[in-house]
Parts: sequence; C-alpha cells; structure tokens
Amino acid sequence: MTTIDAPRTPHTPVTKNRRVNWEKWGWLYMRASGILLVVLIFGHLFVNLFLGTGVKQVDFAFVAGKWASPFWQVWDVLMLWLALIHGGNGMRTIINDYAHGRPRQVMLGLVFAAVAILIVLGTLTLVAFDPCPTGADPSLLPSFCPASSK
Amino acid sequence: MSEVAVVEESAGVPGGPIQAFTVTLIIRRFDPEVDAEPHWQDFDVEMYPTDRVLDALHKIKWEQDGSLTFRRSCAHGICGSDAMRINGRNRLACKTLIKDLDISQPIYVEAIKGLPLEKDLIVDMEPFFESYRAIQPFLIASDKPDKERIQSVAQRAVFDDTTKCILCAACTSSCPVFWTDGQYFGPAAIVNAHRFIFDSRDEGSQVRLDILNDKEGVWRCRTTFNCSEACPRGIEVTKAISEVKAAILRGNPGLPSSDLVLTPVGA
Amino acid sequence: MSSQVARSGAATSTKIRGPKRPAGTLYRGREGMWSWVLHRITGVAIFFFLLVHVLDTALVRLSPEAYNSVINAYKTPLLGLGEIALVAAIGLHALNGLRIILIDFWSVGTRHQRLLFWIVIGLWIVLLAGFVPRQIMHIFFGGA
Amino acid sequence: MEFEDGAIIDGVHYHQFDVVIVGAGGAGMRAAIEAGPKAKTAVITKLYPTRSHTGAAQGGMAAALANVEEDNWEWHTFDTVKGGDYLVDQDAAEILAKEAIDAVLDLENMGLPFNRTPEGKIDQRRFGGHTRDHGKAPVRRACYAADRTGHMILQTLFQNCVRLGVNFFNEYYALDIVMTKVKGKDRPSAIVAYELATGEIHVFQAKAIIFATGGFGKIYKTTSNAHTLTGDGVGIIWRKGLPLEDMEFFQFHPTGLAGLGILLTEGARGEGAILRNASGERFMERYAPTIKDLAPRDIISRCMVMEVAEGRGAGPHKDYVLLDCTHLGAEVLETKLPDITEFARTYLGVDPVTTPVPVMPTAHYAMGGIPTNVKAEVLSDNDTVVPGLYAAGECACVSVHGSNRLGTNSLLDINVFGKRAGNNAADYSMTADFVPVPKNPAGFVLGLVEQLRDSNGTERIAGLRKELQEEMDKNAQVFRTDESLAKVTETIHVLRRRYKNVSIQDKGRRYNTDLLEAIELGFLLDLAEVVVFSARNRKESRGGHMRDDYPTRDDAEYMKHTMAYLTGDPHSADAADHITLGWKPVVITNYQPMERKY
Ligand SMILES: Cc1cc2nc3c(=O)[nH]c(=O)nc-3n(C[C@H](O)[C@H](O)[C@H](O)COP(=O)(O)OP(=O)(O)OC[C@H]3O[C@@H](n4cnc5c(N)ncnc54)[C@H](O)[C@@H]3O)c2cc1C
Ligand code: HEM
Ligand code: SF4
Ligand code: F3S
Ligand code: FES
Repeated sequence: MTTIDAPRTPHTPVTKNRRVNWEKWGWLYMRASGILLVVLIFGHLFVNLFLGTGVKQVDFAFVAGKWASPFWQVWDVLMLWLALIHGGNGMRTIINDYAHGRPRQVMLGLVFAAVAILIVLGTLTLVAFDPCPTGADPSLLPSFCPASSK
Repeated sequence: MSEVAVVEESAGVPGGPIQAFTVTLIIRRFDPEVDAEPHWQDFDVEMYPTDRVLDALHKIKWEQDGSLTFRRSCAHGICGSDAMRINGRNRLACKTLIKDLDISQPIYVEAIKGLPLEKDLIVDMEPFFESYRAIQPFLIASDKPDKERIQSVAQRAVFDDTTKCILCAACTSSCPVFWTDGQYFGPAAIVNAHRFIFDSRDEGSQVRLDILNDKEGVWRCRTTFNCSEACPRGIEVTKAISEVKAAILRGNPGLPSSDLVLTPVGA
Repeated sequence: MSSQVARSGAATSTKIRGPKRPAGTLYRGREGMWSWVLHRITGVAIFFFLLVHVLDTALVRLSPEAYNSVINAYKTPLLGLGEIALVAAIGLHALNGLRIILIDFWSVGTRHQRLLFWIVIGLWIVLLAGFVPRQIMHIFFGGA
Repeated sequence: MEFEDGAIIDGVHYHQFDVVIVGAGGAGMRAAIEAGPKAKTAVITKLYPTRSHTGAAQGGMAAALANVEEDNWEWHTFDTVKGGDYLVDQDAAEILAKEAIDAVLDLENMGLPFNRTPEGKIDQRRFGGHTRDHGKAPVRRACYAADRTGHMILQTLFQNCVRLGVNFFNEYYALDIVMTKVKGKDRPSAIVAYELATGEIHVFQAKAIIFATGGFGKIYKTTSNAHTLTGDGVGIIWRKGLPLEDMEFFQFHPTGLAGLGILLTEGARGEGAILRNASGERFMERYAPTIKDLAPRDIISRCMVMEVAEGRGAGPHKDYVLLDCTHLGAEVLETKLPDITEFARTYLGVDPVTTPVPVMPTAHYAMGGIPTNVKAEVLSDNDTVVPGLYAAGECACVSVHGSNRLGTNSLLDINVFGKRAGNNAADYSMTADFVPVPKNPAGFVLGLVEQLRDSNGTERIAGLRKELQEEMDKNAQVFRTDESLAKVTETIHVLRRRYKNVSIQDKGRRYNTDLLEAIELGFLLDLAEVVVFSARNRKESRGGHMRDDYPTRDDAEYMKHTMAYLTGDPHSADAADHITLGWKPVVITNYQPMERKY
C-alpha cells in the first residue's frame, strides 16, 4: 500500500508492421461469441441443471443420450470452441494488463496451450464419441444401447 | 472534528455570515529528497462550505507547511493543472467544493495514479503528453484556402464535446487499464484524436484510426467509465472512445456514431 | 445540446465520501468500474471451471465408470452449492457481457450504462431466483 | 564566457538557440509557430503550455470579417482608439485591425473550431465597444467558439506547435535576462531559467529573445487572473533598467463573480444579458443610453461601483449588482455560454437560467507593460530599439489598448503581435551573431535562490502577498485618489522592506514551489510599486485609470504615455528616489481626441 506507484515507460511508437490486426478481430470476436454463448450456455445449463432432476440426472447415460443426437453434438462442439477461445482471449487481455516481460510471455503461452489442448481433446471426445462402448457396465449405458440393461 | 463556529466575516461570497468548519485533510506526502516511501499527513483547516479543496491546500501551504507541493494556476477549472485524487476519485481541486464532500470525515487527497510520482501531489506528466503527441493532435489538411474553410453548424457540432478537453489527465489516470499498463494510449489521447477524426476539415483521420487500431489503442478500453466520471469538463469520454472504435470497424470516420446494428448509421 | 448541463462537473452531483481505509489507494470507481471488476473475476473463474469441466467431460472417453465417479462429485451438496456460484458467475458475466455489447453498439448505451448495470443486477436476481430454489431442491431433496 | 550547447559548467546548464521565447501562452506559441520552422527555437515556460491563462479567455477575438453584417477594419480601428480613450497609438491600432482578418483566418486554417453561421462561415457576436460606422450601433465583430475562445486558441496553437515539433522547456521559470555591454550599449545575450523539477539553473544564450509572459493581475486580490500571473517577464525587464509604459492603466472587468473574481464573459452581455441594481433597474441606460450594457469595460465598471457606492447594490451587504441572463433562455446559455453558466452554478450555486448572477468588477488586464514598436521590438526609451529583444502579448505595450482595452482585442493582440514578434525575431537571428555572455551569467539567479533558501527570516510570503493584494484592492482599484494611492505607496514600501526578511519552509531542490512563490512575490511588489507610482502621477481620469480627485480627462496635460524607469536603488525609502517617470507621445493618424460618449 505504501509503495510509490510504479513509473510507466513512455508509450513506444506504433510498430508499423502491417500484420492482421488481432486486437480488432479479438474485440469483435468477444462480442459475437458472447452473444452466441448466451444461447449455447444457457441452453446447456437449462437442460442439464434445470430440467428433470437437475444435476442429479447427469451421468454417462445422460450424456451419451444427448450426444447420440447430432444436434447436441454440434451444440456442444460449438460451445466448446467458442467458449474456450472466448475465455482464452479474455485471459490474454487480462494477462496483458497485469503482467509484463517474461512472466507475460510464459502465462500467455500457458493459456494458449491449455486452450489448444482442451479444444483438441474436447473435440475428439465429442466427434468420435461412442455412446455404447463395448465392454462397459451395461447398467451405465443409455437405454438405446443394445447392451443396455436399462 | 467538524466543530462549528459562526464567523463574522463571510468568505467573500454574498449571503452574509456563513459557518466555518474545521476540516481535516489527510494528504499523501512524498518528498523524493528525504522519503523512501510516501506517507499520509493530517492537517486541520478552517474552511467555508463554499471554499474549494484548492483553497484548503493553499491555506495549508501558506499558513502551515510551505513545503506542501501541488500544481495549480487558473483556480477555476480551465487550465487542467490540479487533477488529484480526492476521497478516492479524480477531481480538479479547484472545482471540488468543500460542501460537496462529506466533511464529518477527513478528506483524503493524493496524487493521480499511474504516472510517476514526483513530489506530494505532483506527477510526471511527460508520458501523458507523449501519448497525446502520438495521435497527431493537429489539423491535417492539404488545401490552402484564402478564406476560412466552410463547415456547417452540424458538422461543427459532431466533435464539439471533445474540443473541450483541457489535458488535465484526470481521465487517463483514473483508467484501470492505464494504471496497470502505461503503454495504453489512455482516454485523453483518444478524446483528442476523436476531436480531429470527426472534424470535416481534416484529412488525416485514417492515419489516426490506424494508430488507435494498435495493440495499445482503443481496443484496450474495457468501458469502465472511470474516465467519463472523472472528466471535469463533462466530456462523454467513453462515448467518444466507442465512436472511434466504431469508425475503425466501419473503416472510415463517417459521422461519429457507435450504432452499428441498432439504428442506421447517421440517423 | 440541452442535456449537456446535467452531466458537467461530476463533482457537483453527489456527496463524495472518504475511503474507509487510511491507505486509501483504492480508486472509488462507480457502477462502470465495479461491473468491470465483476466481469473480469467471473470471466477468470468461468475459464478455470471450463478447463476442469472439459477435462472431466473427456472422461466419457475413458469409461462410463470413470465419468460417473467424477460426475457424482458434482452431486454432493458442497459442489451443488458450488454450481450455484458457477451459475451466478456465468449469469452475471453473460448479462453484463450483453450490457457491454449494448454500450458498444448502441449510441445512447454509454449514457445509460449505469441504468443498464442495475438492469443487469435485476435480471441476475430474477435468474437466480429461478435457478437457486430448483437447484437446492435437486441436490437436497433428490429431484422433482 | 564561451561554452558549447548542452554544456554543464559548475552545475549550470548552458544552451544555445537562435530564438528563445519566454512564455507559452497565446503570444508565445504564436511566435513559436513563426520562428520554429525558420530558426532554432526554444520556448521556456513556467507552466505546461496548455495551462497558460490564454485558455481562460472566453468571449471572442475581434476581426472585421463582415461575415454576418457590414463591417470593415477602419471602423474597428476607430473603436479601438476610442475604446482606449485616445491614448492608443493609432498606427499600431490600424495594424491590429487590418491584420485581424488574417489572424482569424490563420487560426481557422490551423484548425480552430469556430462557431459557424448557417452558411458555414465563422460566426460573429457583439462585444462591448465594437460598433458600426464610428459608434452608430453595436456590430457583430467577435469571432468565437462558444465561451471557450481562448481555450480553443491555446489548444490550436499548442497543436500546431506539436505538429512543428517546437522545443518546449516546460516548467522552467525564467528569472533573469543577461545583458552584455557591447560598444557601450546593453545587449540581451541570454535568459537564465530555474528548472522546477530539479532546482537546476539553465542559461539559454540566444540571438533573439521574445518575452510573452502575460499579465500581472495577482497584484490585486479580486482578479480574473491565474495564480501564476505574477508579471515575471515585466519584472525582469524592469529590473534591468528598461522602461515600462502606461503601468497605471489596469482594466477592471465589470462582470467577475462577486467575491471570487472569476470572469463571466462580456459575451453574455453580447448575447443580451442585462446589468441590474437592487431594485431591478437597468442602470446602464442612465449612463450610456446608446449602447447601454455594451459600453466599454472601464465605463461599466465605474458605473457598477457607483451604483453600489450610492446604496443601490444588491445582496445582504448591498455590495454587488446583478447580471440578468434569465430572459436568454436555457438554450442560449447552454449552447453559447456553457462554461460561464457552469461557473455560476459551481462556484456561487446560482443558476443563471433562473436567477440573476451577483457580479462585481474584477482586476483583469494590464494595458501597460514592456514598450514595443509595431515590429514587437522592445524599446529602451521613447524610440530606441533594443536589438534582438522582443515582447508580445499582455506583457507588452504596443500600445494598441491605450488606457482601456476593448474586449476581444487581446486575443487579437497576442495573435497579431505574437506572429510579428516570431517573424521578426527569426529574421533577426538569421542575420545576427550571438552576443557573448559575460562571466558567471547565472550569478544573479544563483544568488537570489541561495539567499531565499538560506534565509531564516521571520516573514511569510503568503502574509505579505495578502496584504499587498488587499491594499491594492482597497486603494488602487476602479477609483483612485491621491490619498488612497499615497496609502498604498506606504504599504508597498513597508512590504518591500519586510520582503527582505522573508523565509521559505521548503529548503529542497525538487519542485520547490515555495521558493518560486517567494520570487514571484518579489516581482509583484516591484510592479505594484510602478503601477501606483505611475497612477499617482497621472492627475486625470482616462480609461481604466479613474481618479476621484481629477474626474475628467485632461488632454492638454496628459495626452501621452507614461514611461517609468528604474533609476536608483530599488530599495530606497521613497519610490521617487528610484523611479523616474517620463512621457512618450501618442501616435495620432486619423482620429483626433473627442469626448467619449456611448
Ligand atoms: C478570464 C479572462 C478572460 C479573457 N477573455 C478575453 C476575451 O474574450 N477576448 C480577449 O481578446 N481577451 C480576453 N482576455 C485577455 C487575454 O486572454 C489575455 O490577455 C491573453 O490571453 C494573454 O496572453 P499571453 O500570451 O500574453 O499570456 P498568457 O496566456 O498568460 O501566457 C503567459 C505565459 O508566460 C509564461 N510565463 C510567465 N512567467 C514566466 C516565467 N517567469 N518564465 C517562463 N515562463 C513564464 C507562462 O507559463 C505562460 O505560458 C481574457 C483574460 C482573462 C483572464
Ligand atoms: C455467456 C455468455 C458470455 C457473454 C455474453 C460474454 C461476453 C463477454 C464480453 C462482451 C467480453 C468482453 C468484455 C470487454 O471487452 O470489456 C467478455 C470478456 C471475457 N469473457 Fe466472456 N462472455 C460469456 C461467456 C464467457 C465464458 C464461458 C468465459 C470463460 C471461458 C468467459 C470468459 C471471459 C473472460 C476471461 C473475459 C475477459 C474479461 C476482461 O477482459 O476483463 N466469458 N465476455
Ligand atoms: S478528457 Fe476530460 S479528464 Fe481527460 S484530459 Fe481532457 S478534460 Fe481532462
Ligand atoms: S476509464 Fe479506461 S477502460 Fe475505457 S472507459 Fe475509460 S478508458
Ligand atoms: S487550477 Fe486550473 S484547473 Fe484547477
């Protein structure tokens, strides 16, 4: 509390390289994805937490049941991508605000890695999803599986 | 504190004898020649409700402690010298009346935030002016008219708000983004860019839009509105920033409006 | 133009009270600043939740047992309450996100930002009023 | 002594520039815009440029553009001469009025956002003393940008200085000018400045030096002037034995917020506001039946003081009159006069839309100052030019304002003569060589600073300054008599003695504003003495100088400029022992003095 506010380096002139302007597109993306996410996330929350028995209904069978339908698959893939990139870009903004120099680079790298890995992992999970894995406990499978004991 | 004494002489303001109060100011002091760190110091002063915080600072400097250091000049809010943090908010000391403060509590006064502290209430303004200069704050026009350039009343009106800026830095030093990263151009620079971007006589708008499209430009603004609330000239700073953002998105200055979807442009 | 007067000199509008702590270095922003603080905190919180949530959901690939055992943790009262916090955070972030979008793309948005903030808070309370009782019912009373 | 640009010798910094401009108000920056591109120019300013008091000017800048009604520069000249109660140098007034048109267009071309007419041209409004056809009726001559004309001028000039990359030395206080004897004559060779941030001393050697340090309203208590308007430049010149002209003429602006002195522009009356006494009477109808509330400032101020003196003042103490804007409507007030509307609301809690505003005259403008010719060259007597030394703006006396400046003529003055000063100084610097700087050029300033720092005297600056200002308000304000002036003389004498025993509390080097306030007080005391001494000597009433004991104008005896010289030990007991007064004839071209009636 008692330290002097840290001195600021003066503004460094604009780097004149004409790359794609990520700042502008990032800003727009936050808004566009935000609007879509409202629908996606609230739909998701509504179905999973509000309808039926809420969180208590969620289990493998429930998830598998949902993902059997391409509708929910697309829904969740979209949500995954939009949300992770949205969140990742948001984190980038925040890191840029508070961290400088090397720590900034490291943290940005971590966020980027986390987002990239999770997008890959999540997409694989969703796209190549098998609702009726062979050899699984039949009581856990959704009812439409041939092996289901429900 | 705040004991009330009726004093015969009025503060010079019409309306007869008015009450003087003892007001406590707690000022964040820092003398680079002796202090390692800033510290708070209390002062009690007799004030009239119609006095301003600047009067209180003067009273302290002139009657109690001559070493108290602050900038000031015009004393009525037009030169922009005395932006400081008063009770946690950026204000001009000369425009903050004692009666508008809660004087049952001490008044806290400290330097504006985010610029290097030099002494007591004085900060180094150079980084601030540096950003200002970076946005090319001057009319860029190639024609050489013999008389005045013609500009309609309506064209003049669209950038009126941002011509009022007195470069006091109250906005920039209230911006949370600027506090943490002084590389951000800051609202004052954007306000002054706005003043030219939307001037119908100017030909350099595109250049300025490009500059502000930068990593440290308008996109860093998080619409926290501290700037708009701090501006002693009542400039709608955040609105100006929004209009610049919208102009960058449109790819041309056009008329200042941030309406992209909700109302047709220029309506 | 006549609306300009009321805005001028924020100093005259309301009494400014002193900060509570003598350190006093906390800037006393108003709705705009606090909504941003909340937006930022909720954004970060949701981000970290999302990381975990994608990982736990990915367990469906491993085996139904693995998934179910993790997901059952969500059904404990403690995490049930945590979920309330999550929904509250998402709700606030989402509603305020819409507020920011309105401010950005609607020319009078900036002028009404404070009102919009209180509308956000209002809607958020309505949202929670709808969700919280049901969630409590679900976690403590075993469903519908 | 010899040195390289940028050298530091014994802790003193040395710089070399072709042109050094002291002051970054309207006049200084206008000069810099001319000189900057031609010569290596530095601007030394004790305030950041945009903090200069030009930014406080509200109403407008006069120029006979004839954008809204018939007008020409010759009428403008006449108004200027008549407004100045014929003490104006008419050749200078002609230049002022003629070049006004280009001055305004220059500013517009540089980007100044003037208010516009429906056709998109620069709009113009009425202002006190500006008339059509030699006094027939008020004319719309003042070009304006709401009630922020000065602000816009200052910003526009600063913007153009940024464009040109002008070299500013911000928060450097010029405290001395170095004169070098060359062939028996004193020639200016350098400016010595104190850097506020570090307390270090800088010597700026220059081929040409321009003073543009503004006014010295702080010799009074009730003033529209900034705390920093302490007349440093004028004081520096005075201490070198160069003359000051017409120092007795100080303008009191009629409409200062009562008790505070903050200005409400004459533009308010230009838009139709009316002065009323306690009973609501429009008293100016009695004094100036033709142009009423738009009479020149000296006349209105005097009438206001008379109304109050005769018991017709308003308020609980009957000590002010009222400026009634209520009939103008919220629309006009908020679009054309937004700032002053806010001033009244903020500082008096009075809303001009519904309630008349309490006003009283406030010390506003120094007509006198450093004498120059129309080329802005400083004079060492009635007509000898000091080569390489220039002055422009409020610190100078050309004299285009005579004994009373017309509203809007000062923003004009700073632009016209600021430009001339910049041009002429740059041209001069291209032909001239550096005047060598004597040994230890900073000696005087170093001594001054050390003495104040080390002093353990018992007097406090603020106390002395307050006494001076209150005494000046009481006895050397709108009305003066020999008796009242004698009283101030005595007070000043005592204060000057006590000033030697002054001490400061801040002994540090960095940002020592305590020290600078002490130095500024020294200038104020010197200048107040000259003002009062010159005023006592002028036994007539003319323009801003109103003597109760000599209520009429006396052209036979006093149709001439006062020239004051510092000739003896400045601390001798009697001002007459160290101030010598002389006269300088008024230049008359077309207009013979007439009685001034409105
Ligand atoms: C409230 C108000 C309203 C006015 N309205 C009008 C109007 O409507 N129309 C009109 O024509 N006129 C008006 N005037 C008058 C006019 O504004 C001023 O006379 C004019 O602006 C003076 O300009 P300047 O450049 O000479 O000085 P200033 O603008 O006062 O600048 C002085 C400069 O000198 C510098 N300086 C001073 N001392 C030193 C030093 N020791 N060392 C270094 N630098 C120094 C300062 O930093 C400053 O930059 C008004 C004046 C006031 C006070
Ligand atoms: C539900 C719908 C959502 C909406 C409408 C929304 C909207 C927004 C908007 C408009 C911004 C930009 C704020 C600004 O520029 O100032 C933003 C920032 C952010 N969002 Fe979201 N968002 C949503 C969901 C999410 C989710 C799911 C996450 C997490 C993964 C997230 C994390 C973030 C973060 C970390 C930021 C950066 C905050 C900051 O810079 O202060 N948001 N959001
Ligand atoms: S925009 Fe307002 S707060 Fe910011 S510098 Fe300009 S006048 Fe000051
Ligand atoms: S305070 Fe800063 S975040 Fe934007 S709205 Fe103002 S610039
Ligand atoms: S002193 Fe000029 S703005 Fe406060």
